Amino acid sequence: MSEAMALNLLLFLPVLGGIVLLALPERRADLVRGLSMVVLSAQLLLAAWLYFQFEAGVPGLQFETRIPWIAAWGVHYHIGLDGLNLLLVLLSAFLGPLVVAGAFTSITKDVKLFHGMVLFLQFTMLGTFLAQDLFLFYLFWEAMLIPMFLIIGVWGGERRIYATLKFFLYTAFGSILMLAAVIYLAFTVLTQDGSPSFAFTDLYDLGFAVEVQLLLLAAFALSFAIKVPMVPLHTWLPDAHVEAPTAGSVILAGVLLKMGTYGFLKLGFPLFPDAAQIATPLIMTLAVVSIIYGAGLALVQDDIKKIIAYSSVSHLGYVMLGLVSYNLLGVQGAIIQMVSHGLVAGGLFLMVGMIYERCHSRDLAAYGGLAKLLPVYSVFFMILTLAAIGLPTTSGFTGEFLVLLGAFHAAWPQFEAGATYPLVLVSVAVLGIVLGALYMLRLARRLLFGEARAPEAEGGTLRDLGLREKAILAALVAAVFYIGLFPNDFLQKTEQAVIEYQERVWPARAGEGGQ
Amino acid sequence: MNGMLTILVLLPLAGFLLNGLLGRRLGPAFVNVVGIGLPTLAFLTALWAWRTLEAGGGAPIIETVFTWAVIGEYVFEVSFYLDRLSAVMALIVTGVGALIHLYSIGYMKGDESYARYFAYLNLFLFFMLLLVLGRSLLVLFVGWEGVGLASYLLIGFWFQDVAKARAGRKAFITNRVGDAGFLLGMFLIFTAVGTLEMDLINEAFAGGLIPVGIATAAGILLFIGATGKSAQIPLHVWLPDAMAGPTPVSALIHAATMVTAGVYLIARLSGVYLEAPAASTLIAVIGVLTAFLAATIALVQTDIKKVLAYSTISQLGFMFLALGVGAYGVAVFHLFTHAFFKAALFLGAGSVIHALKGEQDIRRMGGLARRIPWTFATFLIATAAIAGLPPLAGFFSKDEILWFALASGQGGAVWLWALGSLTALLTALYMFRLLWLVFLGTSRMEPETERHVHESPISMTGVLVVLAVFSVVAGWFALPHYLEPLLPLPELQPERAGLHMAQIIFAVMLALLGLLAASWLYREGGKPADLLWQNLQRLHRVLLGRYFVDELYDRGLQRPWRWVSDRVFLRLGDRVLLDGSLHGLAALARRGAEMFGRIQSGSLHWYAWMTLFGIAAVLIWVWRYV
Amino acid sequence: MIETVFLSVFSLGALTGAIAMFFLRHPMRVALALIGTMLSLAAIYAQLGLHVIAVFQVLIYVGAVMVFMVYAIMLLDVRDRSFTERFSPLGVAGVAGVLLLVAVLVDGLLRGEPVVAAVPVPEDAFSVGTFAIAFMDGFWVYFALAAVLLLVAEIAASAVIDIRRRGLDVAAEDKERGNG
Amino acid sequence: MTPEGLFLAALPEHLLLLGILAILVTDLVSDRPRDPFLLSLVTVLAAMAAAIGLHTVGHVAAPFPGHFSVGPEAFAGKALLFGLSIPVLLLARSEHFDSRFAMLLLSSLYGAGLMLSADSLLMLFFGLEILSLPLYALVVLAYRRPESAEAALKYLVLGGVGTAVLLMGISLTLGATGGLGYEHFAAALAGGDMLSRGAVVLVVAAFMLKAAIVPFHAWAPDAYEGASVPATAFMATVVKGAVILALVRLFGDAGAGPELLAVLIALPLLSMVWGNLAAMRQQGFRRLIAYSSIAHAGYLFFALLGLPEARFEAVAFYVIVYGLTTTLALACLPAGEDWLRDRLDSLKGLYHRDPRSAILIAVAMLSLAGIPPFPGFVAKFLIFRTVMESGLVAVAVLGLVASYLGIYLYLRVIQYMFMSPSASHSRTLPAGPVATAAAVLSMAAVLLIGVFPGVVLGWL
Amino acid sequence: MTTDVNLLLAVSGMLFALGLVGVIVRRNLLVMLMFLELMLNGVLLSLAVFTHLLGAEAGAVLMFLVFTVAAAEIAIAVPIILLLVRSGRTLDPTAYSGLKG
Repeated sequence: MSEAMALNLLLFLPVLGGIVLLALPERRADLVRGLSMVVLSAQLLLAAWLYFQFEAGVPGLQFETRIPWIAAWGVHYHIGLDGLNLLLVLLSAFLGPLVVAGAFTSITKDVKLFHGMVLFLQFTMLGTFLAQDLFLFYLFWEAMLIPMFLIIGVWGGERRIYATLKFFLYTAFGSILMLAAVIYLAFTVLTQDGSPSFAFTDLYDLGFAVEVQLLLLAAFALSFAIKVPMVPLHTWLPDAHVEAPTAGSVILAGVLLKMGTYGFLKLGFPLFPDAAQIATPLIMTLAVVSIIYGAGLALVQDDIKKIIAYSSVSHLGYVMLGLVSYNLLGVQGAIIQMVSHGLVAGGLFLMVGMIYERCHSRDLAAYGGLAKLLPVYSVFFMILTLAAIGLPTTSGFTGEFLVLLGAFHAAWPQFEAGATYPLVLVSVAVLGIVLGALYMLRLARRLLFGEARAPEAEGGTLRDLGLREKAILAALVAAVFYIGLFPNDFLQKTEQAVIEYQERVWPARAGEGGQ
Repeated sequence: MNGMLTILVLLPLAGFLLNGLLGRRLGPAFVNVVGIGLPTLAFLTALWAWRTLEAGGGAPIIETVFTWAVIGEYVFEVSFYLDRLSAVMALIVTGVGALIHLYSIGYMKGDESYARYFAYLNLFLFFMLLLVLGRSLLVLFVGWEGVGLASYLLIGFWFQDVAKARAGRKAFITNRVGDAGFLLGMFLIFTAVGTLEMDLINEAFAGGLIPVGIATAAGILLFIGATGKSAQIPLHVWLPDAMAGPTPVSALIHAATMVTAGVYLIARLSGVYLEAPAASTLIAVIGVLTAFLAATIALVQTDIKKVLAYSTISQLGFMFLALGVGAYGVAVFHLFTHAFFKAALFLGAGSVIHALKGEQDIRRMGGLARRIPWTFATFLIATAAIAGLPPLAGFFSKDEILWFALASGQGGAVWLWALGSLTALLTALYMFRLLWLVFLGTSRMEPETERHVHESPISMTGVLVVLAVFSVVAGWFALPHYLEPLLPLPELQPERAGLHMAQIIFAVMLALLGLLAASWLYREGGKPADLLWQNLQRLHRVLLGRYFVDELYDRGLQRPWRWVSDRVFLRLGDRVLLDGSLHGLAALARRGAEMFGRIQSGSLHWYAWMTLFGIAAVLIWVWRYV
Repeated sequence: MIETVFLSVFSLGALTGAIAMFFLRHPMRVALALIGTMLSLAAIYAQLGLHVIAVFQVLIYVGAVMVFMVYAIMLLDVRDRSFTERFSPLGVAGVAGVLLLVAVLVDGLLRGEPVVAAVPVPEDAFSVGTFAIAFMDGFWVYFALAAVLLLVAEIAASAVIDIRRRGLDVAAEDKERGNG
Repeated sequence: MTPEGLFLAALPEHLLLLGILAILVTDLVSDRPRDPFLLSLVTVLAAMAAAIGLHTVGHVAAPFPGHFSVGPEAFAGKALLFGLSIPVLLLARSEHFDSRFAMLLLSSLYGAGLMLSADSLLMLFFGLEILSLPLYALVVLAYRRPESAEAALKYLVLGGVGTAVLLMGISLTLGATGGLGYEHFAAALAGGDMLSRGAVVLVVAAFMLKAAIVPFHAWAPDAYEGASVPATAFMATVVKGAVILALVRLFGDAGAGPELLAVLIALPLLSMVWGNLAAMRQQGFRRLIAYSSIAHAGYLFFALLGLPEARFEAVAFYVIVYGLTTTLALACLPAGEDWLRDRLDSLKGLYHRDPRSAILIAVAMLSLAGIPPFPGFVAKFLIFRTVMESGLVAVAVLGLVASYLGIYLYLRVIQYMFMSPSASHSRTLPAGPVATAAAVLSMAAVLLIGVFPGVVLGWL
Repeated sequence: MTTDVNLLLAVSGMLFALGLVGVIVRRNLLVMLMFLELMLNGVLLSLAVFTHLLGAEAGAVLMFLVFTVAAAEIAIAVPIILLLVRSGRTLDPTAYSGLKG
């Protein structure tokens, strides 16, 4: 099997699985679950294989497929792996089986539809990451909303309709302006090059006036920033997370949010470098505001899911900060932070789901001393909490450390040149790690420590984690530690793409160290 | 030999994993073997490493384990670095650590989370060894944060008590504030030097190529990190609360080893501080102030462990004073001696608490000397050591510190010396106060408690004896001279160079004065002291309130932050401004929909009128000029 | 000159008929007023030389359409509110509409001279014979299509009439259910 | 032009006429009512096949020069309109189908055919009338309640006004340019004088009325609601498509002057906002589709802003997609009494009663909302790209934002079907077999277009 | 000549406008239909003027077609009105506003 074919297979496995799924009888929930599990596991294996086949240090795309699709418009079915999407693809593939496994007992209604939607979602997410054609990208980008809309809306909590509509309408609003920008780009290519094209590589080379760039970047950035989400465009997130079923939250936090940051990384900044340079202080400011604001909000929530949701706002602020450092340290850190957040927040949501399944409450005040009641659970929860805080040896540290180092590295020369503001922002961001510890430890303290109590726990006994749950969490924790301890392999594979990124966006910065 | 340091570091980690994963199932015997055996092995390995180092004439041993990350031109390696400084630290850590593990067998007997306790303790040793052996700031930081984690876990060891869990959180958060400074300092150094290997950093700064401004900034930032870990003003507030953990933990982590990490850090990066006199001055000032203020607070504390905690803060202040005047070796020397006598004190206190079934209030003790003689004897020796009575360990190290505070060519000043001396006096005072109130005089114990008083098992008293012995002899090693090739002592101010002998005599006098004052004030359960405090009520209140720093943080930082988060971010920001505008738009759309619905009234006449209107409108529009 | 007088008189007649349509109460009288307008227009067409159109105006419009209309009026002599209250609730708005639209249209039409120069037209271009030949020559397809149109209209009308026969029972039944 | 030429060029229309006559004759001859379904289906299929065939061979002819001509675009337009009416026929089959319905539907299609080949305003007017007149009857034909007649009346009166307005416009064109050919209309478009402007704007206004653009839209919600499901489908898809395609042909290579351009921007934009918002709170499905069709008419009109060569493609593709998806949605409505099946409430919990229909309706809704990967997105993309290409970037952005307002109303339908518990009164049954066939046919086409939009675009 | 044309065009516009307004103002379905006819007559007048002016046969043909269409429209309209009156028993269109919203 050639690698390019394998990549196509990777993308289309969920679709194939979905077709088989259609044929399964609605009643046989076990078959449906088993099939999804098999499909997604196969996808994970394939992704892992591709990861190992991926050669570090080779410029451009690998395992590329490019087939004309809408010939008249120059739209191609064009996918490929590069350093920017490699890890995210791996992350999506990794979380897929875990999500399905996590939903074994929690989803009992409309099982077939649910798994169909998960597979559909997986397809669209991978498509978004793999697409190398703007039209294709947009297609997947938007299509992703549909399964998520249903997942939140059908299997969600009490206010699921409100939450899912808010999610859909919020994100769709960003997308609509992005669509305008996409169309504008499309016909600009046509006028400049004489032939229509949506290929990223062609679009990178378009030269726009700065004013136009700013408008286009604003359109793209709005869409991406909503998905990230950056303050002040984040209010859909807590609602969506709280109301979504566990699987929805996991995918949302684990992968969907990364689409926003990936969008900036792959499209937003490289397409409009001049505008990106101008907007950098603003984006930095928003990133830091997100870090602080998210941390503050997470501190005053009493809904466990909301705490983790707001923590996502904070954590993705770090990613954005890393992206706008435009040096290897920061951007590499941002990529690692994306993966790390996917694992950690995804894992935390899974764990909240597990406890919710047992106690049917997400109210922090209802719990206490779970370390006594559920020791194994607590160990895993503590590890993930610490990873969220960014304790060294966990993935969270690798990401945050590199991001902050990179950001500082970028801010210092400016400070020496007389611009204090970036340095102040970075310092505030560094202080954000304190705030992060504040809310996460509050969560851990109230949930795990103190007097042992939990709703619906008869006689104070609760069933601790089963083998399935342990396996899920063990996989996550292993990944968290692996990235914390041995990130180098990942970094080597992404480096080349990051160098290309920084040279595309801000070559002058690229020279300033970090590369 | 290659791999020696790696083995040294990994031994406790193995202990953590074994005890953490299997301990619960395999029972206390297994836990004991693993929990004691591995740290002891680690200590032996450390000795072996030290021997190897000395065999090589003190040339640093560098051991690279693996490459953590390569980013562009920057290489982040995990490597260990053994020179005399880290060797001393490693020996203290593993030595005292092993002893305290041993002590814990008796102390923690029967605790339901016995295995967890040893697992945490081993985890702590692992991170502490990473901290002291790490070659790069990054590895040091890993250990730095890791010991913080272990500290957090152990403070909150009895997590079902909310106050204890809170104390753990407080320790972690306060440390994090310091860590933020640490990180910024690290970033700054990295940006300036391009590496995080500490030996290379020292070289680079020593080369004089780095501007003083950067050195000062980096020095101050790193010092902020050190104030967090080493409980210096203004980040000292967590340490007294940390006494919520099991007492051996207080001894090991919050007295002997972890809290000295800040001292180690600054000594390790002395190259930076030599280039940053301003930062050094700041360190000296903060150090002496911390020493003094903590000592004053210790005077009025009534919890046996809290007294020791403030004493620890105070002693750490001394170390920083030494660091601030450039006497890095002296600081490490004090660190070294302090490790023994403070561990002995804490473990002695533990023994007392153990004997009294958990009683910690010194007002309800007294007259224990006869009941638990071994504990008393060792406690006495350690108290004398910390008070600076010759020829015990504390005498040597503290005297050196005061001497350099006066005479160092790198910032020695009379007022530093004066305040330090006053603190030394206070040290003797509050330590002997403690001794008097706990062991001497008449018993003030609850009858129920009194009946159960018993001497601790041999595993505990044995450790106490060993530590007491070291409290005597530790000062006889001329550690500053041993470290001098690495950490040269500062030049003396010529005009004060001759005063050393006078200073020694003066220091001894102070210690004796403290002893006398304490014995006078705290006879009969401290009645004279109470009388004295009644005359100084206001001061007493301030001291009891620990200068109200906790309250200040609560009112000045924590509550405002919660208030801002709740009122500004959540209620105003998210709910009113963001969601509010969103809902406003939605309502607008709904209104629009309703209006359009009303327009579609069903009346044919009205529809025709709309059509007419439309036609008239478009006609007027296209005919509006010409 | 005499032409202008002639045209003015019949224009006035047409307008009078149109305005009368607003105020006459009985639909039959409205129909008569409309017929008056149409006949005035037929006269104007004839004066303009469009003899064939004038003929059709009388034959088809007055003859066929209006007669059909009049039948309908007689068939449906409903003296309800539409009889007692001549004007719809939108009477005032309607008057405003008149003023607006008349102003706009008349102003526009008067200012808008045809840009194409008037061509000399042979006097008998629109006599029945000439026009019939021209029609059949260049426009015969419309004749065919007119047949289709009338066929379609016939099918449609018969379909609607057919509904009247079969539909009412169902309607009543449905209405009951809808209410219940 | 030879008789063969005449025959060939207008073959689709001839076939339709033949079909009408055949049905009429069988109806007259036989005593008992015969099912004209097969005959009408064959007729439409034959007409479509003829159109496709002639399109494929690239037939170009002008059998009535200056009045009626055919070319690739005309055939493509006809083929797609005839094709769209096939699922409508299938849909009609499951309710009130009789020979009259069939004849009226075919007649209307005949008118649509004429409009798409018209070269003069005369032919256009006549085609429009042949298209419209049967509609009034079609609306009332599903007579099950008094509202049907009311709907037909409103449609008829406002349609009559529209006819008069169109005629006024045509008359002014004649006055301004001296003729009624399309070239004269183009001259009027280009001309800046009062008569030309008035002529053009009145013609456009009449078309807006027929296509239901605000403020000429008032008849549409009522007519759609009063009509039967197949009649609604026919009006919303084929009729609307025919009107807009005819308008595109009428505009030809000409662009609008600044005054007209403003009208062509403002009113469609207003329609999008109005239709999308008003649809939000509808409780009847057909009424919802009506308002949605008002919004979609807005998008379709936007295509006129584009460069001439891009307009037909954009409109035709949009009409195909929009028509198919609307028909799909209507075809999947559960069967039952008319008033009941029209209520959105009846869709509550549909997924649990009839998952297949629910999914198909959901697909239709998402496509109508323009969410990828469904073809509605590609169609919208094409329209707005056309607008942007002609330099009206801000207008395109405004249009996109207006189209955003429509997302909610489609999501609401999905929400009802998937996320609400079944309504207590849902006595509806799954859609019947023929309607299902219509749905499957539409769905297949939708999928095909969704996966291979390039093929359809290439064919256009 | 210009005066005549202008006069007639003005009358045409007025008839057209009055026709449309009549549809709005009068409260009788049949009368409203007649006003529709009035609108068509207004159009016809302008057509006649232009036809006369330009000698355009097409104009005359269109007028002829308008007659046909008018007849066809009435032929459909009247049965529909009959149908309505049958159920609603009134010619007042305000009674037929069940479809709205």
